[in-house]
Order: sequence, then C-alpha cells, then structure tokens
Amino acid sequence: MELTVTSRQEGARTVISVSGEIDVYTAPSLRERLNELVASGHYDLVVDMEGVEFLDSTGLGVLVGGLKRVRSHDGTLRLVCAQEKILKVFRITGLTKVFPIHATLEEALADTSSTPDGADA
Amino acid sequence: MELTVTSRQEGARTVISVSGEIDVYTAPSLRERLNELVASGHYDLVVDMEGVEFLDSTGLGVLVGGLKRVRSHDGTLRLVCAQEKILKVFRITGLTKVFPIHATLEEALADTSSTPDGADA
Amino acid sequence: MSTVALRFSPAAEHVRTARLVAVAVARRAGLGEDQLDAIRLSVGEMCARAVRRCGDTGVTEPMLVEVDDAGPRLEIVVTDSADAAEGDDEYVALALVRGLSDDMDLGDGPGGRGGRVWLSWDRSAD
Amino acid sequence: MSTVALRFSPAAEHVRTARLVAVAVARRAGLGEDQLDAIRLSVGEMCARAVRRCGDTGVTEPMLVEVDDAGPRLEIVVTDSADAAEGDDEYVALALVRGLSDDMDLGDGPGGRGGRVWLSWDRSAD
Ligand SMILES: Nc1ncnc2c1ncn2[C@@H]1O[C@H](COP(=O)(O)OP(=O)(O)O)[C@@H](O)[C@H]1O
Ligand SMILES: Nc1ncnc2c1ncn2[C@@H]1O[C@H](COP(=O)(O)OP(=O)(O)O)[C@@H](O)[C@H]1O
Repeated sequence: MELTVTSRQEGARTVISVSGEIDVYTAPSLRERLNELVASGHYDLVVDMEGVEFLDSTGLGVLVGGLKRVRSHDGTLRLVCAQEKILKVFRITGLTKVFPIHATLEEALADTSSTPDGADA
Repeated sequence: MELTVTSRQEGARTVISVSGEIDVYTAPSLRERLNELVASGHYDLVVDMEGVEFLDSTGLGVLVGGLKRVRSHDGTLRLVCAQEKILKVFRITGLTKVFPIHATLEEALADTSSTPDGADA
Repeated sequence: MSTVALRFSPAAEHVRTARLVAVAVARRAGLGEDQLDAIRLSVGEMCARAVRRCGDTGVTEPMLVEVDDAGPRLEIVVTDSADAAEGDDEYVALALVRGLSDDMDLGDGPGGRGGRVWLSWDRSAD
Repeated sequence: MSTVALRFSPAAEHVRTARLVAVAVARRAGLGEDQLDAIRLSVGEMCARAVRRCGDTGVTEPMLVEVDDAGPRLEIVVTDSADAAEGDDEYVALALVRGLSDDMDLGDGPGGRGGRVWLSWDRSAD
C-alpha cells in the first residue's frame, strides 16, 4: 500500500486527499506535494486523512512543516480525521492543540476560524 | 487473518463457507471441520471458497482428503471458486480434473452430476 | 546489501509472516501482482516444507528466509537445518513451486540433505 | 526459541516490512487490536530512527528487529550499528513510543551510543 495524494479546489480551499501509509518512506512525496501547492499560491489547505491507514512521526513532521509554510502566507491547514488510532498520534504528541482537526470534510470546509479550537470563529 | 469456517444445510447439500487463509497453520482446523461433518452423516458437501485469500498444498491435501471421505459414502464434494489465483493452484496440480469447480454457489447447488466435468449430468 | 532476512523457529505459525516479508520486499522491488501471487505461494510452500522436515526429524534450530532484490532477478533462499530425503508428501508442493517460479533449485543445507531451496523471479516478466 | 528476527539494510523502504513482521507475530501471540496499533507505530518509529541514525553516520551494516513472544510479555529489540548521540529530531518519536509501549529502554548497540531499543507489551493489557 503506497501513498496516494490527490488535490482539488473547493471554493477558496484546496482539499488534499491522502490515502495509504504515511511513513518514513512515503512522507517525502507528501512533503513535495504540499510544497508544490504552497509554491503555486494555495494557502488554505484541508488535508483529508480518512484514507490514511498509518501515520508516523515523519508524517507529523511533514504536516507541521506544511502548517508553518501556509502560516507564513497567513494561510490555514485543517485536518479531516475521525479515526481513533490516527487521532491518538496527534493527541500523544500534543498536536491536537496545533492543528484544527475535523471529523468530516464538510465540517472542515464550513470552519472559518483560524485557530485550532475555533475560538475566533 | 485467521481462517473462518461456517456451515449450513441447503436441501440435501451442506454448504461450507471458508474465508481467510488456508495454509500449513490453519488447514488442520478445516480438516477437523470436514471430518466432523462427514462423521455426522453429511456426505454431499459444497465448499464455498469465495472468501479464501490464500490456499497452499496443505489446503489442497485437506480438500482431497475430504473428497476421499465423502466418496467412501458415495457422496460428493463440490467447490465454488471464481478467483483466478486460487483456480491456478488447482490447475497446476491437476486437481481441476478431480474436483467439480463452479463459479457460483447457485451453479454448484444446481449441479447434480457426480463427476468433475459433469459428463453424467 | 539489499538482502532482507527473516529467521524463525520452524513452526507453522510463522509461515504466514515469511510470506508477508517476501511479498513486501518483492512489491517494493517492483514485481507485478501475478508475480507477487506466485512468490506468496512459493515461499509459503517452501517454508511449510521446511517446518515439516524439521518437525519430522526433531530439529528446533531456526530456519531462514532470505530475499535479495539487488540483482536483475529477485532471489529467495529458504534454509532449514534438517537432514531428510525427499518425502512422498513433497511432490505437490515442489510441482507448484516449479510451476510458479522462473527458476527453482534444491540443495543441501547446513544440517544435510534437502535443507536449501533457491527460488528466483525475473523482474521483467510482468 | 520463539524469536522471529528480521535483518535488513538500514533503508526507509524496509521499515514497513519490519512493521508487518512485528504485528504478525504479536497477532499470533494473542495481543489485542489496540496493542497491535501501538506495536505497529512503535516499531515503525524505532526503525525509522535507526535508518536515520545509520544514514546520518554513513553506516550500511544491516539493522535487526527481534520479536520474542516466549515470555509473559511480548518483547521487541531494534538494533542498529550507528554511534550517535540523541538527536533533537528524535524527541517526538521517542515520546510516541514511550506513550504507546508498556516499557521502553534505550541503550548502546554494537556500533556505539543509542544503537539498541527495548520495547515490551504486557500480553494481558487488553
Ligand atoms: N536463485 C538462485 N540464487 C542463488 N543460487 C542459486 C539460484 N538458483 C540456483 N542456484 C545455485 O546454482 C546451482 C545451479 O542452478 P542453476 O544455475 O539454476 O541451474 P539449473 O536450474 O539448470 O540446475 C544450484 O544448485 C544452486 O546451488
Ligand atoms: N523489554 C526488554 N527486553 C530486554 N531487555 C530489556 C527490556 N527492557 C529493558 N531491558 C534491559 O534492562 C535494563 C533495565 O530496564 P528495566 O528493567 O525496564 O528498568 P527501567 O525501565 O526502570 O529502566 C535496560 O537498560 C535494558 O538493558
């Protein structure tokens, strides 16, 4: 199971659907894709992780890198994930406080806040 | 993925649905199940292999053993399998000439012949 | 140095793990789905054979599966420490493996007769 | 003798294979799904760490993952031949593994500092 990354535009947002395993071997291809999107002017990203079967700290690093990149352009990076085993990885590493994480894509697209807990929504 | 074996009666036939991997580790449990059925007077068996993901020669040995057992009671053992990778195992070992193999359960239940090629149907 | 090697006690429960390893390495090496099916079955058969040989002769030393994807062919070697002449029950397993691999050879292992099997697949076949 | 050992060159492409092996052995040993998720991630993290350590220090000797299910705990040891002080980039990986295993220890390996990690899971935890 390799990593598959596809992206499409939804209004002002760019939805990146990731499926497969994000690990030390595949994470570089996700990093490359995120970098390309930001380089081509896409600063409001939603990474849909519903199809992700495995995520390690290399993958977390790529997501944090993407977040830093869009923020330097006043952009946002939202995550869509409802899988407990993946959420656990964000929780243990404290990254639930850094990323806005939504249970569904609809919810992520409806969210117009810019902080993780939606305080300024 | 362990092996799961369930059985039910369909008229005079006993349908045995097998799913998972039939290999050197799991084949003994299938052998035991077939032996129990024959011992309790079930001599017309249909082994539905649609859910089988892997089959090795140990598994073939168990099926051949089952066939011998029901034949000693003038019974039958039909197989249901449409998966090319599984059919290949029967073909290479010449067992397509020994077992009646059907693409669907309906076809297997409709078959009233007693030889592999249905010559006497 | 691109060999992946799995060492385990000759027990039937570990054969599935050996299949997983061989298929994972072969998939990364770019072999096609039909070849992966052939590798899964061949490695399973040869490991089951080794487990049986060890069981029959009371050998408990670990067996070894080596998968080498460095060359033009994917090469797999299965080694056990048993010393046993070819058994009647091996016929079907060996026929299957001969039918599914691009090359197959049987030789002696560290413990004696029949303890090593070489299997190989051409990368370009698919 | 119920150890399953996987030896491979320290390359990222083999880390998935190591995860597969650890999870396959743990599943057969009867551990629960939550524990299997924890083992998958922990072994993946520690192998990724070893690959990085070897890459950073130019080490090409094979690394080793051993899974032992003989005792009351499932024990896993990941060994590499690099000699490297703890890197800043290891912090997250180590935090994850500490959070997911029932016991975790870091020690020296055959090549020097930090080359061996012990992980263990209680069988009864689920
Ligand atoms: N895939 C292989 N990898 C490593 N060694 C092999 C492999 N195949 C064969 N050998 C070794 O080479 C010897 C000769 O085999 P080979 O060159 O394939 O000739 P043949 O198949 O015609 O007997 C075998 O007995 C074995 O020792
Ligand atoms: N799961 C294990 N398997 C094998 N050896 C271990 C394992 N855990 C720890 N060790 C060894 O035992 C030493 C002491 O570890 P341990 O008894 O767990 O104490 P602590 O975790 O409190 O440091 C470690 O440094 C390591 O050498």
